[in-house]
Amino acid sequence: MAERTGLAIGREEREGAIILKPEGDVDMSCSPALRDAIRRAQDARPKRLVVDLSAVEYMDSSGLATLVEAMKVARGQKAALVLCNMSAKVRAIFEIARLHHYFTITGTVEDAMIG
Amino acid sequence: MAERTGLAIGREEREGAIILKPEGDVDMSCSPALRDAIRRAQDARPKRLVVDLSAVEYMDSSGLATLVEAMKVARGQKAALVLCNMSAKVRAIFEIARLHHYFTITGTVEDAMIG
Amino acid sequence: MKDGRPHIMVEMLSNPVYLSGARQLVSSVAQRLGFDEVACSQIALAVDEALCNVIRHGYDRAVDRPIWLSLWPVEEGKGGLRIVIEDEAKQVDVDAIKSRKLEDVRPGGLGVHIIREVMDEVKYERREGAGMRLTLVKRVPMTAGPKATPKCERGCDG
Amino acid sequence: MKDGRPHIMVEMLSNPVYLSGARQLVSSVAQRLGFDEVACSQIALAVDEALCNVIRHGYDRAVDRPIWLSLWPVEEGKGGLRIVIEDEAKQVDVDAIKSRKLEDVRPGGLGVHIIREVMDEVKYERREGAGMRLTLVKRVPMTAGPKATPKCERGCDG
Ligand SMILES: Nc1ncnc2c1ncn2[C@@H]1O[C@H](COP(=O)(O)OP(=O)(O)O)[C@@H](O)[C@H]1O
Ligand SMILES: Nc1ncnc2c1ncn2[C@@H]1O[C@H](COP(=O)(O)OP(=O)(O)O)[C@@H](O)[C@H]1O
Repeated sequence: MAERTGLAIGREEREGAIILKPEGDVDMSCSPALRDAIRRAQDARPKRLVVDLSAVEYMDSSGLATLVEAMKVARGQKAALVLCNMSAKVRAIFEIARLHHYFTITGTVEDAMIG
Repeated sequence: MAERTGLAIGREEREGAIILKPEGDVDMSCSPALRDAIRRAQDARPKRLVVDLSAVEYMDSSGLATLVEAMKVARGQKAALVLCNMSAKVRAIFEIARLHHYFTITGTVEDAMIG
Repeated sequence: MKDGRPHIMVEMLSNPVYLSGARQLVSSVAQRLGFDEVACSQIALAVDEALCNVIRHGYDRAVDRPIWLSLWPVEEGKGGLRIVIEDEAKQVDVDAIKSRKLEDVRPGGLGVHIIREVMDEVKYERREGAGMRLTLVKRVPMTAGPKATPKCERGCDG
Repeated sequence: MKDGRPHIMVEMLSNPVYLSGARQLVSSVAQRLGFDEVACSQIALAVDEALCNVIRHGYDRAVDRPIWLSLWPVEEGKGGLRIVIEDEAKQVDVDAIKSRKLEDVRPGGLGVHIIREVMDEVKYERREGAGMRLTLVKRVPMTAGPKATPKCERGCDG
């Protein structure tokens, strides 16, 4: 079947940090693409990984699971994982799952670089 | 069945003109609400009726039919009917229906007040 | 059907309230099959017009009759979407389902024109027994980006 | 079913590619039934989680099995939406479908919690013969705006 994965993932390096920017819905069909991208980023052992969620309008529990997994890896690496630019809808999903205190969540990418 | 009509219609009078601003999808289930509002506005015989489409993301042929009907009434009244603030998607629908030259279409409400 | 079971089949009441749901479904599926945003919204428009015609002309605006909307991905080329809309409304002469001249502008009479303008293939036919069937095909333009690898055939596990 | 024929019934393949279509359909229908934007997106999330669980746990990620998603408006009070999700996957002990403790954070194990958190009623049962059935109900909060007059029962003619 010809189809889009529905998720493009931008990548940028800045001051020793890697910034990933997924664009689209992070659901069961697309979270593997996000997980691949995060894994490749973490393999480079950056001291900071920022996931910019400004272009994510929807996330389900498979997206949350991907981020929880990434957080565990980051802690093992003693590296920072910071989420930023979350829409109100996506934030509501973190709250329903009681994960809004588990993650470091900042408003902007700039805050995420120091947060 | 409890349901929203899916179309709220704002109304404003300014310098002898009536400005209507439908908000939502103008499809078969909602175009009657737009038609009612336009009729009531035209009953007041304004010299100018402006339909601000900035909050309309979708329109089907029932919406087009409603506007064509309104244009015929306006011409009968020797009044101006001006459409403004059309999104690219809605404009594409007017083009498919070959109606983009039939109507007076302006960018902003301000232009519509003099156009 | 030609390609076996539809990937998605919707049985819906002929109530215009549900048109927006049908549009959103079709538009989302089209997006995942590789159509760009403008194409998705135009395919949804064509489906909307076809459903409106079934409600208006087929069922005389009765809101409690069934309409079936089936979707298949098209495999050839860059792929695409095949859509079949069926009803059990009155059967009409297929040649009577046609667009009017657009030059004399008047309210109405635009639905069939829009459907033909947007879709690559449009075929009306009578169903065996009762009702009409409309088959619509839209292909992803050859100028679109590369055919993406389907995520879930590589094994998805999110 | 209790309220007769569903207003919308979708038969879809168990392919995650079609989850977005199902979400958009449900969200649009919920909007037309009077739910606000946040509620619409949360109902769509609950349905998404339930469909993912059928695909993952019921069908072991097979992408070509059927799932049925049916929608009814709820008439009482300010109205609402009743959703039934059915499969012909393996039958499991209803008591085994439950959320884990959320305190020990780990990937996964959030779907059932999300569904219960979002919806007003959640009932799992075994279907006669094969598969499972999940019934979900969400009511429009009594604090919502006035119950709107259905456009199309007043006769629509757009
Ligand atoms: N599903 C249908 N069943 C029966 N007749 C149809 C159907 N769709 C279209 N038609 C016929 O084709 C004509 C043109 O349709 P259309 O271009 O949508 O304009 P309109 O619906 O405004 O008349 C209709 O007037 C009707 O006679
Ligand atoms: N549709 C289903 N069919 C069979 N088992 C299910 C279904 N939905 C949920 N379950 C069971 O309930 C458990 C909890 O599900 P959930 O909270 O979604 O977390 P997860 O899917 O990540 O395990 C699953 O591990 C599974 O055992």
